[in-house]
Amino acid sequence: MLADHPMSHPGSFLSQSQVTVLYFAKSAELTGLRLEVVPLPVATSSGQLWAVLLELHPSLAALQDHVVLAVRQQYIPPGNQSIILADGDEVAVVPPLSGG
Amino acid sequence: MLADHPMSHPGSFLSQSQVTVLYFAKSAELTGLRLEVVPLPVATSSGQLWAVLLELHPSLAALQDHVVLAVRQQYIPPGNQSIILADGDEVAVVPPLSGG
Amino acid sequence: GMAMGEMGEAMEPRRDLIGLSSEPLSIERVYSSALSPSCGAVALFIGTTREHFEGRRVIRLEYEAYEAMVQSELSAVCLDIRARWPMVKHICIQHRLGLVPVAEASVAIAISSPHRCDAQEAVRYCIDALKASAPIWKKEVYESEDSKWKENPECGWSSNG
Amino acid sequence: GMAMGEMGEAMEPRRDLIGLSSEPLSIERVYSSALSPSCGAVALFIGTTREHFEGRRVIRLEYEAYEAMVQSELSAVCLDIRARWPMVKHICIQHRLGLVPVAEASVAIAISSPHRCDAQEAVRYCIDALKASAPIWKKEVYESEDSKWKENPECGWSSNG
Repeated sequence: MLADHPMSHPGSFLSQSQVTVLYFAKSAELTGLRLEVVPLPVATSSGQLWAVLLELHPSLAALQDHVVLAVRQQYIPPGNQSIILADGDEVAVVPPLSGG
Repeated sequence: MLADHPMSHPGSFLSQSQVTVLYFAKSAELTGLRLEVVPLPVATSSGQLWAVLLELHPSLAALQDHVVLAVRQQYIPPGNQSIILADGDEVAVVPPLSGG
Repeated sequence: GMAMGEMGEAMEPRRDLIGLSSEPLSIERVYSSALSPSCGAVALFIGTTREHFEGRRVIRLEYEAYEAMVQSELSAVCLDIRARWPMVKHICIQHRLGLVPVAEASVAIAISSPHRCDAQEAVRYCIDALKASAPIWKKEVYESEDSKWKENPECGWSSNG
Repeated sequence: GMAMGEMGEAMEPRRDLIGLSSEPLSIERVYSSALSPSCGAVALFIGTTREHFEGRRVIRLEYEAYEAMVQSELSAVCLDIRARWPMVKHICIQHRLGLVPVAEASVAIAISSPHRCDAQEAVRYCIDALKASAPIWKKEVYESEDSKWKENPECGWSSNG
């Protein structure tokens, strides 16, 4: 599956990391996945990451504007703040919370 | 014991009621009593009642200004508001509260 | 289903449970008494006996009450709560009497409501009102065997108020 | 006695207990975890599952969590609480996961402090912060077997916020 993805072609190897993406709640239902390992850009931003995930799973568009990402178990503010991803890092798709 | 008390002489019989007085906490320690039945004026006030109880038990002076009375299980405001006592009524000496 | 359910909710009577006991308080039981399937929140307050007071070691506490009047005063507190927080469902107020060892509960209050604000505010009001108006008294007995009747600052006629 | 007691108090470490479990929550255990002989107050909040939502009968709820991050987020909430209410002694936060039947507890919080104000305010803050920041999700399943992922209004990116 990863081999089929346009971002995993050899030319982008040096600028990508193998990242574990976790899906929870509605995002797990929309993607049919709880976890996948995908190559993601080493230097990126929240907005770019979300765009990549949308490309992988267009159904995630249902969460547009009502989702945040967590990187290494920290929420990241939406927008263009710089994010550096290393191999083995964990990114999570976090739909609106409903604990309690 | 009641017979020794000045207020229980026959001349005041018509204007007195046989009232149960309850003592709690420090007032029970000061009087050595938890309960007594005493003749008290039919028409009286909080201030007068306290004066009568002080006469019966001078040791209660230790509670002066930090005590309220309850009549028929209702707190009564200190002062001269009129109180009517019937035979069998319950008056309680209520030191500062410390429940909880 | 739904109509019956809505009727069921309306028909579940609101409960005011007030109790005095010399047995240890069961927090689970106080909680369960306030629980309601129509509510999403139970707020509780538990008052426990402390081992120290102003640096003196407390070896035990003794509570006494004017029991009938505690019932009537706390019933009035429940009425107040229902007037101020109409969404409150069940109210359970239990107070222990007699000897209470250190670190055990002397009072437990549980209140339920559909949303948490009402229950939380009502519990705060309830313990404040209990301390101000319920005829209950606590004597602290110290290591030296002397003792002191405590006074709640919430009580209008306390000497430290 | 007194000096040892004062030392004893200072030496009892403050506890932050955070737990996720698919077992029913024991309110008594959550309470006991927060109990301290140096404290006079334990405030608790229990969130329970309701049988109705907007007139629809809920037959069950399912919770899931990003468990490692719940731990780190709630640890941060405990740090906040200790900064805001330095008198708080123990904090116990337990959340249930998986299927939770109606009228059972999904979350239980207990906080102790010498005087009741600190514990009561800290519990209110704690449940608000948990709802806003702990990565936990609840799906309500209705009688008709359709379901809905709930959204806390406290969550900054909810669609009803």
